[in-house]
Order: sequence, then C-alpha cells, then structure tokens
Amino acid sequence: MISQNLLIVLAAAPLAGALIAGLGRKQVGRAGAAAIATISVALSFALSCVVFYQLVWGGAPVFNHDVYTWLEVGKLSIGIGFLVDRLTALMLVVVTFVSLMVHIYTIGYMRDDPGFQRFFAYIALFTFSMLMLVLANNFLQLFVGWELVGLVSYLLIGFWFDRPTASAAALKAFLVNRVGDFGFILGIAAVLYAFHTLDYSAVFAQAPSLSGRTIEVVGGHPWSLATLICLLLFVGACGKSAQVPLHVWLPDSMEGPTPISALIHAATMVTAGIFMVARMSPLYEMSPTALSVVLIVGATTAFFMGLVGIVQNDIKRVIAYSTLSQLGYMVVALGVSAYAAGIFHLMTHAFFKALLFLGAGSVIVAMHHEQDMRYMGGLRKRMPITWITMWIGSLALVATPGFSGFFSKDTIIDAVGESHIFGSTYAYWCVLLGVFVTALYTFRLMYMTFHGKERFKVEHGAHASHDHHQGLLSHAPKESPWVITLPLVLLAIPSVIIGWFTIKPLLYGNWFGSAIKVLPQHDVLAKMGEEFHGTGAMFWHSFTTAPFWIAFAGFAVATYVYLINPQLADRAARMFLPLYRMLTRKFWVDEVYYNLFARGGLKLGRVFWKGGDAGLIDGAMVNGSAAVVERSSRVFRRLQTGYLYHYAFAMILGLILLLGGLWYWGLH
Amino acid sequence: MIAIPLSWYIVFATVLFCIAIAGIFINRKNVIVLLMCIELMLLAVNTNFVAFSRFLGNPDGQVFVFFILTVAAAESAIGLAIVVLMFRNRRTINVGEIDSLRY
Amino acid sequence: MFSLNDLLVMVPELYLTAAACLVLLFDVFLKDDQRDATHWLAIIVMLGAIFLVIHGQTPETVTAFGGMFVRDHMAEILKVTVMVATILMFVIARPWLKDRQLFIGEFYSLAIFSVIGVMLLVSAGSLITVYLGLELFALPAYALVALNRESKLSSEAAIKFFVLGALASGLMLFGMSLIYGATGTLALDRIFAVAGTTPHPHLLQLGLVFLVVGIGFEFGVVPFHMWLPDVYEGAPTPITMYISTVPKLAAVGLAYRLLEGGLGPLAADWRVMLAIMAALSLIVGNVVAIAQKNLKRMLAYSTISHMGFLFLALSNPTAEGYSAALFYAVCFALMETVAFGVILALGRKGFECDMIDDLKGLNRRSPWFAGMMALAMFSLAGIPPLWGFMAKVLVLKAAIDGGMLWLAIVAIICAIIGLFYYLRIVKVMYFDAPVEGAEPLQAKPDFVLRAVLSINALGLIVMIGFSGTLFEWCRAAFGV
Amino acid sequence: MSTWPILSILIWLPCAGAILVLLAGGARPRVARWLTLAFTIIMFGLSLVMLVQYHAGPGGFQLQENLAWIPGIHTSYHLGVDGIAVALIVLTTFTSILVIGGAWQVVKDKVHQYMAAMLVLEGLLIGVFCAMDALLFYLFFEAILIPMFFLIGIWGGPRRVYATLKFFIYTFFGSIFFLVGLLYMYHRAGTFDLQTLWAFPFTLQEQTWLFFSFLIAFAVKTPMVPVHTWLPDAHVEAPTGGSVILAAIMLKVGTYGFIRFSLPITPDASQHFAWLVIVLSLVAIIYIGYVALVQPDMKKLVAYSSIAHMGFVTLGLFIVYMLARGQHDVQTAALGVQGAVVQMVSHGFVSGALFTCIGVMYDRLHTREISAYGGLAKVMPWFAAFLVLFAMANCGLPFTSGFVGEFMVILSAFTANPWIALLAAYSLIIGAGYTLYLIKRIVWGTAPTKEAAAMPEINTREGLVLGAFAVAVLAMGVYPWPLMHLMDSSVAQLVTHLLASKI
Repeated sequence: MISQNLLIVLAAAPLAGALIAGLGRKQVGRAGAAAIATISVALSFALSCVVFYQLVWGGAPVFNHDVYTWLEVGKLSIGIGFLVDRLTALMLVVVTFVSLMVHIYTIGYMRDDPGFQRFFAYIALFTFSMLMLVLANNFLQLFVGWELVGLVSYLLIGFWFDRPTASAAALKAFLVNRVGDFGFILGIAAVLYAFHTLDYSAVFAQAPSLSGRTIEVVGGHPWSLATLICLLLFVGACGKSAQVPLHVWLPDSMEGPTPISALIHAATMVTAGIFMVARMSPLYEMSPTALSVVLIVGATTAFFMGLVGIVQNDIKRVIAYSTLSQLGYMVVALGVSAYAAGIFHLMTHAFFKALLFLGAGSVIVAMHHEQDMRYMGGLRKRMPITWITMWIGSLALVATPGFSGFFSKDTIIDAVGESHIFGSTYAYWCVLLGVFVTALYTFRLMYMTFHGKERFKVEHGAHASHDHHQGLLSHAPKESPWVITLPLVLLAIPSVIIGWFTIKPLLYGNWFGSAIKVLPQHDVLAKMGEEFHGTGAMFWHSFTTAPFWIAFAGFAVATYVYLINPQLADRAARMFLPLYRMLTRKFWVDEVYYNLFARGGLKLGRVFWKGGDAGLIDGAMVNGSAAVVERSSRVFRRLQTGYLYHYAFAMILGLILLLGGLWYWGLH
Repeated sequence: MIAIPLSWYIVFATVLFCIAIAGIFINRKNVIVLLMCIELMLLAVNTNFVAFSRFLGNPDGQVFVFFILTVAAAESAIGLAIVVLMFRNRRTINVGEIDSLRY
Repeated sequence: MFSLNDLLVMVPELYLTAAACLVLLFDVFLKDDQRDATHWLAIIVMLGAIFLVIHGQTPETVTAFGGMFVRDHMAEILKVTVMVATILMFVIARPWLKDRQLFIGEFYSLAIFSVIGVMLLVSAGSLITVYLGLELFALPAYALVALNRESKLSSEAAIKFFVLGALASGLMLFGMSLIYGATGTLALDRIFAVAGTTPHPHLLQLGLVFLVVGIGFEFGVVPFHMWLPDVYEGAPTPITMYISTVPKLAAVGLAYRLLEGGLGPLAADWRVMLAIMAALSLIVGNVVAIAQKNLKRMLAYSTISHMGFLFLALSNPTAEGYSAALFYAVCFALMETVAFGVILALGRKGFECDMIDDLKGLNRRSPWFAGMMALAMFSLAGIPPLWGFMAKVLVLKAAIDGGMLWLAIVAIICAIIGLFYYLRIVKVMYFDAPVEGAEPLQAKPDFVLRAVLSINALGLIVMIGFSGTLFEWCRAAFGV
Repeated sequence: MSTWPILSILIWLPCAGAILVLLAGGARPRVARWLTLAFTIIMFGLSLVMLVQYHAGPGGFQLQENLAWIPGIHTSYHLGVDGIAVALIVLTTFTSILVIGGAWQVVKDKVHQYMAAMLVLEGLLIGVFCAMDALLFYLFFEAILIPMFFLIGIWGGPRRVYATLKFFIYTFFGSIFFLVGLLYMYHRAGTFDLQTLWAFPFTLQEQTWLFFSFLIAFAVKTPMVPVHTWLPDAHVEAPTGGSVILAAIMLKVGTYGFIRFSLPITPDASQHFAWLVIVLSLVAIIYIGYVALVQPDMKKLVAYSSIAHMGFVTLGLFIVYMLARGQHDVQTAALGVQGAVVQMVSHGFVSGALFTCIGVMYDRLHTREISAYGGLAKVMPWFAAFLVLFAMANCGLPFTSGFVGEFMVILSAFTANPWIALLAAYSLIIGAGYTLYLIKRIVWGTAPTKEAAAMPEINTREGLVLGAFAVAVLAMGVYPWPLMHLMDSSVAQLVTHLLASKI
C-alpha cells in the first residue's frame, strides 16, 4: 500500500528545494543551494525507488486519490491528486534518476557561473513540475504539469538572458509549446464535453462508449469524436515532444546550459508527449485515424530530422537533431499501438541521450565553451573517460546489438513492420533509413570530436570568452572533474545493460497492466511476443536483420568520409549543393515560420492598431464627432449677431413657425 | 346706422399689430422708434380688447385696457430712462451700433 | 364682492409691498456708509415674508377677489424659493456691490418689487393678474439690469432686455385678447371650463400660440432665447444671478397657470409646441455653449439648454410632469446660485472673474471655491451623486411616461454634448496652471458670504438624500 | 454584530475618511498618507467581517438594508450582497490597500486630495457592488467617474487632459443610455427594485431595446471592442494608483452590470443577441491581442491585454445561453459563469500587479517606453522575479490565478461550440506572445542606458505590495476552490433564473 504522504513528500521535496535555493540568497549561499537542491531530488529519487518497489514487487495496488479539490462547480469536481501505476512508477524512477545525475553534474559544470543558485532553483522546480505531470490523475493536473515544465524550460533556455539569442530561443520555445498547448487544452475541453469529467479513471472507463459518437464541427460533416479528441491532444504532444511541424524550438533550445539540454530537452520533458499518449492509450485505441496520423508524423520526424543532423557542426545541435529523430521513433511506436515499446525506448533513450549530452557538455567545458566540432578533434587522449562513455552512448544510440538502444529501437522497427494500419509502410521505410542516418551523424560526431588531428590551437594568455574565434584556446583541454565524469559513468552503465533484463517484462509480460490498454486487433507487441525467445536469441538473430547492416553501412560511410578521408565530406557537399543547402537550412521551416507568424503577426498588429484603433475608431468616430460638434458650435454662435432687430426677427420667425405648424397639423 | 362688424376691428387691430412688429425689426435707426412701435403694439391689443368686450357684452376687457394703458405708461418711462442712460454712455441710440454684446 | 378675507389671503404680498416702500423710504435717510442697514433690513423683510407664506399656508387651495388671486401649494413653494434665491443674492452680492459703488438702496427695493411681481404672477387666477404680475416683475428687472449706470454693456443689455421683453409681453397680450374674444372671460378657471366647448376653437388656438411665445420668452427657450446670452453677459453679475434664478421659477408658475390652468383642454396642441422648443433649445444651447469664452455667457447658453430640459417635463401635461418641472426649477435655481456665487465671490474691484480663463489654476489658490464651482458644474451636467442628476432623472422620467421617448433621447444626446463645457470649467480650475502674471484669485473674506455659499454648495450633494421629501412637496403642489 | 448595517458602513466609511483626510492632511502629507492607509486597512477588516457574515451555502442576497429614498418614484436605498458581490467587494478593499501603499511616496503634489479621491472611489465602487436598486446602482455607477476624472486629470501624465475628458465623456455616453433604459423599465414595471425587475415579464421587443441600452453602457465600461479606445489613453495617462484601481476594479463594474442587468432582466433578448456579444468578445481576444503585440508603451500594452482578458469574462457570461437554453447543459453553463467571475477577480489581481510593476519602473526611469528598459533580471532581480511571475499569470499559466478563469471559460465554450473555444484558446498563443515579447525586451537582454543599468532594487514597501499581489495570484491559482465555493450557489441561482424565459 503506497501512502499518500509519501507521494506528497516525493513531489514536494524538489519544490521545497527550489524555493529555498531560489529565494534564500545570501543566507543559503552557492554551496547551500546546490546541496539542498541535490538532496531534495535525491530524496525524491529514493522515494521513487520505494514506490517502484512497492508497486512491482510489494504487490501494492494502483494508487489513485485526490489530495484536494481544485475546482468545483455543481457536480463537476476536479482535484489535484496522484495516480500511481507501473507506468507512473517507471517514469518516476527515470525522471528522478536523470534529474539527480544532472544535479550532480551541474555542481561541476556551472561552478563559476554567477547564476549558480538560480540554476539549481530552476532545475529543482523543473523536477517538481515533471513529477506533477507524471503523477497526475486527471487532465487538469496533467495540463498544469505540462505548462509548468514549459515555463521552466523557458526560464532555462533563457538562462543566460544577456545573450539575445538565448532569450529569443526561450521565447520561441515557449510560443511553439503554446501552440501545442492550444490544441491540448481544446483536447481537454473535448474530453470534458464527451465524458463530463476530467478524471482519468472515469474517462478511461467510459472510453469504449466513444465508438460511433460524432460531433459536427463543420455543419453537416459529423466527425468521430474519438479522433477529434486524440488529434487535439496529439497537437499538444507535438509541441512538447517536438514533432514535425512543431519541432523548430528544440534545436534552438540548445542555447540553454548543457545540463538542461540533457535533462529537459533529451531525457524528460520532451518525452512528456510520449508519456501522455501512452497514458491516453484507451482513447487512442478508439481512433485508428488518429493512430495513423501519429504514426506518419513520428516517422517523418524520425527520418528527416535525422538528415538535418548530418550537416550540423555544433556538437549540441547534432545531438539535438538526433533527439528529434529518436523522439520520432517513440512516436512511431505509439502510432502502431506499441505503447510499451515507446515507453521502453523513452527509458533507454533517456539514459544514453542524457549521457551523450553530458558528455558533450564535458567536451564543451574542456573546449572553453567552443561548440563547433570543426575546431575539435583528437580529444580522445586528452579526456579518456568522456571519450569512452560517449562511445558507449553512441553505440547505444545507433542500436548496436547488445546495447540498450538496440533492444528498444529494433523492437520499434519490427513493430512497425508487423503493423498494418494506414501509413505503416511509409513509416517502416522511414525508420529503416533512419537507422542509417542515425549511424552516419553519430559516428561523424564521434570522429570529428575525438578522433583525427586536433583542429584547435592553444595560445596561453588568450582570454577565454563566449565569442568563438576559430578554436583559439587559452590552455589545453583536459579531462573534467569527477562531479562531471561520475554522472557520465553512472549513466553509461544503464545505457549498456538496461535493455537485457527489462525488455521481456516491459514489452511482453503485460507489465504495465491496466495502465496501457491495447485493442487486440492493434496489438503488434503480442504478435511479436510469440516470436520472442529471450534476449540472447534476439541478440544473435539481429546480425541477420536489415537494421543491423544498415547501421553498419552508416558506420562504414562515416568512418570513410570523416576519419579516413575528411576532404570527401566537403566535396560531397559541393557536389550535392542543393541537397546540402536544403539540409543546412533545415528545409527552410524556420524561415517560413518566422516570416509568416513572427513578422506577419507584428505587421498585422500594426495594421490593426494604426488602422483600426487609431484610425477608424478614435480618428473617425470619437475625435471626429467631437470635432463636428466643435465646428457646428462656431457656426451656430454666429446666429447671435448682437443686433436687436435680428433678435426680434428671430422671435417673430418662431411665432410664425409655430402658427404655421399649428395651421398645418393642429387645426381640427 | 350701420354697425361695424367685429371682424373689421380685429383685422384693423391685427394690421396695426403687424405694423408695430414690422417696425421693431425693420427699423435699423433709432431706439425711440422701437418704443413707439411697442406703444403701437399695445394699442392694437387694446383695440382688440375693447372690440371684443363690446361685442361679447362683458366689461372685463375694457377694465383690462385700463390696466394696459397704465402699465404701458410705466413701461415707456423705464424704456426712455434706459435710452437716456445709453445715450449718456455711448453717445448714440442707433440700433445698428448696439452690438458689442454678441456671439 | 371684495371682503376682508380677500386681503387676508394675500397678506404676504401686501406686507411685502408695504415693506418695499419702507425699505425705499428708510434708505433715503441713510448715509452711504450706513447702507448695511438697508441690506439687513431687506433681508429681514424677506425672511418675514417667507414666514408669512409658510405660516399662512392652508391644506386646501384658497382664492380671493373672485378667483383673480389663487393661493395653492405650488404658489407657496415658488414664492418661498424665489425669496430664498433673492436673499441668497442679497448676501452674496453685497461685497461685490460695495467694491463697485453699486451698494445702493434702489437695488434692494427694486429687487423686492420684482419679487412681489413674481408672487403675484405665480398665484394669478386671471389674465389680468398674470399680466400685472409679469410687468411688475419685468419693469424693476429692466432697471436692475441697467443698475450700473457707467457700464456700456449693462445699458446695452438693458435696452435689449427691455425691447424684447416688451415685444414678448405685447405678443402675449395679443394672445390674451384673442383668448378673451374666444371665451368671453379673463378668469383662467372659466377659460378652462369654456375652452373645451368654445365656438371659436381656432381663435383660441391662435391665442394659445401667442401665449406660448410669451412663456417661451420668460423661460428663454429657442427661438425666444436671443435676449438671454446678451443680458447675462451685460448685466451686473448679481443681477445675472437674479435673472438666472427668479424668472425661471416664475415662468414655471406662469406656464402652469396659463397652459394647464387656462388652456388645459388644448394640451394636445401646446405640448407639441413645447416639445419642439425643448428640442431646439437643447441643441442650440448645448452646442453653442461649447464655443464660449465668457463664463457668464456660457452659463447663459447652459441655461437655455436647461430650460429645454425643463420643457421635457412640461411636455407631459400631468401632475407628474408639472411636479418634475417644479423640482427641476427649484434645483436649477440653487445650482445657478452656486455658480454665480463663486464668480461673485472671486470678483474684485476692477476684475470681473467672468472669463473662463480667469479660473485657471483655481484649485491651487482657493481649493474650497474651486470645489464648490466643480460641484455646481457636475450638478449642472447632471452627474450623480449631485442634485442636478435627480432633477434630470425626474424630468426624463416624466417625458418618457408622457410618451416623449424621442425627446428624452434627444435630451440625453445633448447632455453628452453639454458635458464638454461643464467639464472644461473643472479642467481649467484643476488641471491648468494659473496664467502668468495674473494676480492671485482671492475669495472675499466676507464670512456670511462664504458660509451661505458653502451651505448652498454642499446642499447640492446633501439634497440627493432628501430629494424624496422635496419631490413629495412638489407632487403635493399639484395634488398628487 | 450582524445587526450593524455593515454594507452601509463599507460604503460610507471611506467617504467620511475622505473628508477627514481633506481636512487633516492639507498641510501634512504624512498624516494624509497614514490616515488613508489606516482607513483602507480598517475597510479590509470590515469586508472580511462581511465575508464571515455571509453564508455561502444558501446563497441569495444577504445582509440586506432597505430604506425609502424617493417614494415618489418608488426607488429605495436597498443594499444586499450575494457571493459574487462579496468576492468583488473583498477584491476592492484588498486592492485599495495596495494602491495606497503603491502611491506612498510617488504622489507628492496635493497628497490629501489624491488620497481622498482614492477613498471616495473605494466607497463608491463598493456601493456599486451592493446596490439592489437600479437607480441607486446607477448613482454609484456614474459617480465613480468624478474621482477618477480628478485622479487622471490632476496627477496624470502629459496628455492627461485629453485622456480624462475622453474617459469621462466616453463612459458618460454609454451610461446615459443605460439611464434611459432604467427609466423605461420604470415606466413599464413601476419600480426600480432589482429583484422585482428580474421577475418582471418584459416583452421581447422591450427586452431588445433594454438589452442594447444596457449593452452600450456596460460595453463601454468593460470595455468591449469597439468602444474600448478610452481605456489605453486613460491608463497611459493615469497615475499608477489610478491605473491599478481602473484595471483591477472599475472594469469589473461593467461586467458586474451584465450579471445584474443584462442577463437577468433581459434574458430572452440576451439569448437573441448572445452571438453579438460572443463575436465582440472573440474580436477582443484576438484583434486586441495583435494590437497589444506592437505597443511601444508598456502601460498601453497591459491596458490592451486587459481588454483581451475582459473578453473572456463577457464570453463566459454569454456562452451561458447557448449552453443553458440551447443544450440544457446547466452544469457547463454554470462553469462558464463561474469562470467569468473568477476571471474578473483574477484579472483584478494580475492587472493590478502589472500596473504596479510598471509604476515601480516608471518611478525609477520616468518613461514607459519599452525600449528604454532592458536586463532588469540583472539590474533588479527581485523585481524581475515578480514581474515574470505576473507576466506568466497574465498569459494564463496554470497555478496562477490567470489560468483558472480562462480554463473554465474555454472548457464551457467548447461544449457550446468548438469554434468559439478554438478562437478563445488562441489567447494562449497571442497572450503569451505579447506578454513574453514584453518580458523579453525589458527583463532579459542588457540595459540600454547607464540610467537603466543603475536602477535601484525595489524597496521594502514596493516589495510588500508586490508580494501581497503575488500571494494573491498564486493562492488563487493553486487553490481556487474557496472562491468558487463562495459564489457557487449564487451562480447556480443566476443560471437557473436564466433558464426561465420571460415571454
């Protein structure tokens, strides 16, 4: 039995940490802030493990209670409460673990940053928000956490607020996320409309009743209510999980400090969308249409964003695009109703992608905040731990057999192959080619960073600064301190092994139980489960499958182009110039959005303001009428000529008018 | 002897009245003329009253006439006083020049 | 035939006549530095008259001299208000007059005489009494306007007032003659009785038109308003104050006596005429006032618009309408007193505070007077919680009940326009800096003046609470 | 205790206080300040007493007082409060304290007059929320203009005269038609008593005329597009305290009018023309959002955002008819009204806080140009923290008060018609757009000038004021239930009243 107080502490501890670290300035001090935040997160990690244990092995029942009533109108009552089933528990552990790692890492990474305390307040607050999101037992609370993580992400991307690029990126991220939330809140409204409640259990219980229910959004065209709800909710997922077409904010979010990229923009927040869809599986199962849309969007993201990753030179951006593409994989899994697979990939990805980001961060620290890979190279001798751990992460990422990523990603690819819903063929090709792309950019990154000859110069006395001048370093890069490397190691371990003993229970053991609901006709995992003969078999079998060889091809190409014969890359770029430019310009999506929405919005605003408010309403109507009165006043006063006979005449005129009027109307 | 019908008196009085009024706003010269016009107007009214009272055979109208005459006297007295005052102030009683108060 | 009771009925008038003569005589034997005696005597006389009116009032209507003189509640209310207004004028005017060597006995006796005229007018029961009252009020008023013998402007104002007034009364007389011809009587109640059945309705209607013209002149509604701005501007300010209050009250009585008391059966005709004049004066008054630079002249145009408002009520020929009109007139008189009172209080020897710009930055110099002026302006504009608002509400209500919704709409649109110039006064006093080099506005240290003015001004707020009582009186005056 | 005429005290005590301040504080500004602060605090205490005395359970109108006023026209001094009024009164007294605190040192010229005006304003506003007699309501409704006129005109900015005249005449223009409407109602129903009027069966045609006479008055006060243009000018020129009162409470008077007059007195006409109000509300949300986006003056920007937010209130109020009558979904209808009222209260806190923030900046740099500021996060971090919090509340972030109302309104709007919800929800984007664009320019980045870089951090007084606002905003966002519970039965009664047609 899970106690409510335990959960409250679990959720509130990071909040308390955040408040103390943030509001207590001098009193707490830098070290104090770091300590408090880290301890609070460690506490909630420990409690998460407890919860996980109780739920999985302790045989505790699913916990679902409201803590307090948030909103109450008539019979409708929405609360703030907790729903803890295995899905939640798994997320709890992943989130708190990665968060803890990042906290420790940050102590070293941000050591001499003036905003040290603020930073800890933020990430602790983020942990709290993420926990609220994960623990939610109703849509309102989900939305609350949903937006709060968005807020913290906004604050953290703009952490170095004196950089114009940073604050711009932050604004962009928040707005794009808001576009997602726009759909999300409408989805919630639709849920309320459909079920007259926002409580998960009640909604899911009634979910089957959706079949056949329609709503006339456009007169005369009844739409399936289930599809409407799922699509609206999925818009929210697109925003948070940076799926096409709302992916544009994630690469820019790399303006934030690297630990953030690891925590928020790789491991946890961006996976909220995946979590949400998995959570809503009972609803999504009601609408194949929605599933197809999810599938296609995911597949598109997975492949094309990967492509863009190939041509990036900023080490963090490469990883960012790889994140986009990996998120695409997860979404694909959701699209084929392999929710468990999606969550599984979410977990493994959390570990190795966090690892990669933190490794990149370690490199960046060593390079004095030089992020351009063209000025790196040959770092493997200088920072061995980082080098090795990042290799582990990369191998996991490209799904090398045996590594955690292999189990999750191959499962997804097979699942897509198994599925027969609309769009699955397209998706299959996307994910398959995606494997090649993944391998290409991953090894490109590794080679450009750690191998080959050093492309940076070391000049002692040259002051280290943020503005990059062609890899000029004040002193030679060296391995980072233990607070940075420890998390790398700790993350590397699960990146390797976690897959071996989690895949069977997670995917084929109906481990999630009631948390995830799949209709039999969609249940691809069940089908695969019949052919699944243990991890060993899967490992050996993989060498005979397409994905492995495709990945190997990618490895080979990368090795040839970027290690053996580096000039080839530029020649290839020149050869396929249009293609190359298309990729470097990221398919021109940013340009289009910027001109259409940002500048267009401002233009429209100016038109409305000058034309509508100032021109029409104020100019013509308000001040216009006043002017008319003013003028007529000047005219009328002339009637008062001052001549007695005019006055007399006026009176007589009046008399005559009255007489005339009487004559005309009055006489009877 | 032929009795003059009421309507003749009324018409006569009305004509008189109109002349008076016309005098008031046609005359652009002299304030005195205005006073005369006012007198004329009152006389027209008096004619009316007398005629009516004669033909209705009730004396009230003629009583009224006495009052009107008295008041008219007082009125013209005041009027003349004001005219004198004005002449003292601005050395003119030309109606056309009394326009410092306007608009 | 006439008896002693007849005299008893009109004791206040008789007393006041005697008293006026007394004041006149008494003043002759005073040296210039003893004028205050006349002042206080006049006030005491007035208070006595008020006492007599209130003391002698009877629940039912009393008539005397064969119905020529009527004493009813309406007459009493009007008389009291008129005398109160006059007393206020005396008190407020005194320092002003002293500054300009106009502090002379004639001022008081003339004022009292014209008050007698008003009293006669409002309780007239016959065309003769109406005419006599009217002239008895008007002739002293002409003289008062010309009180300042040295001033070109006031003599010009006087001549205009006189000529037009005479014209108006001439027209009115002509109408009376026609009505007499049509009905064969001068007594209003009998005219009322005959009017329905007269063999010459057209003659009657003709006469009605002339009467309406006369009444319109008294009120100063468009197009019979031409005298008003010039007289307001030209007359000495205390007289302007007098002219802006007393005649309006008198006119309400006049209108009621003649139109309702005499020609009630023709209401269908005259209410339309009144409505038209109301609309005209609302528009002209409010619009033209905006362009004015002279404060007194602006107030003149505002008066015109207010008279238009008052006609809204009269255009509903029921007790409700008349009571609203009466209420409005009383309220209006007291508002005007405040407005002109402040002007008088701020004026100095050689400086009439009668241009709008003279008020610039008044709030910095004497906030108290600025406050009172602001109260007066908001009240005139009909903004709650000031008394003018209540009056406006009652009048609008009367018009709407009388089926004159369109007129009410016109009225409120004009009220919006009117807001411009009332607010401009407040703006000048509070938001503008004083003109460079203008010597500071100093209110007179006269305590009585300050006290009376303050009470009057604060009354504009307080009365909102007691409007109920006053309105009950007004309704009682018309037997509701 | 309960025998006291608590409402009358609430209305007239500040007016008495105003007189006292005028007399006592003329020469001594400090006295005026402290006296006023004391009065506002007492007022807040009294309003809490009223809150305690009011029983939310049964709802309806409580603490009633009824005295004859003008029997001649059957109008009476009739006061009473229901849950909605109670909430707004407490909001008023609460905000008043902060307004006085906010203008503590800022107003230097004629302090006593300023404070007196503030007190009078407070009393009159409470009067509006208490009045149960139409004419009395109008009296207070209109009287508010006078102190506001002076506040803007005397202590305002350079174009204050234009702004204040515009404000006065604009609003007067609206309310005068309302007056005619009232008199017409009287003409038909023979009374000004609200409860009687609510029950009185006006025909559809009468209702239509009345509806529009109400609409024009309340639309101007609220303000709704297209009669909103007085608000930005008034806000820009008004002193900080004036802006706060204006945004936090005076705008509520308009929407409160809808609740007291349009909805219950002309339900059928309202149903008939609900579409009109809804369209105007949506225009307010989107059109005004874009206008706000490009404002160079931050006060104007916040003023416009106020208009947009009030759009949610009107939307929530008139969506009711589509729900309650169209689909017989009383539940969701109540949600809409509840959301509207919550939004009213919340907007009071948020906009009040934002205007206070702008005042704080203005006191330091004496300009409202956005371009003059930058990098506040470095220059005055505490203040920046507050500002970001309020900005987030302004763009409806969950767990701040700004979210609750919008959320409820959008939810109910979807049930009425998904497209309405879609357009309303657009404010999530555009609202975040203009608010955070502002934040980006003034809080982030670097200070453009030496002066901007040398702005001193907020002092204790400012900290307390902003802190109080922050507490209110957060408390209401995290735990709005008490507020809803306070109004629940009143709202339910209102909605059930709307269900019954009068024709």
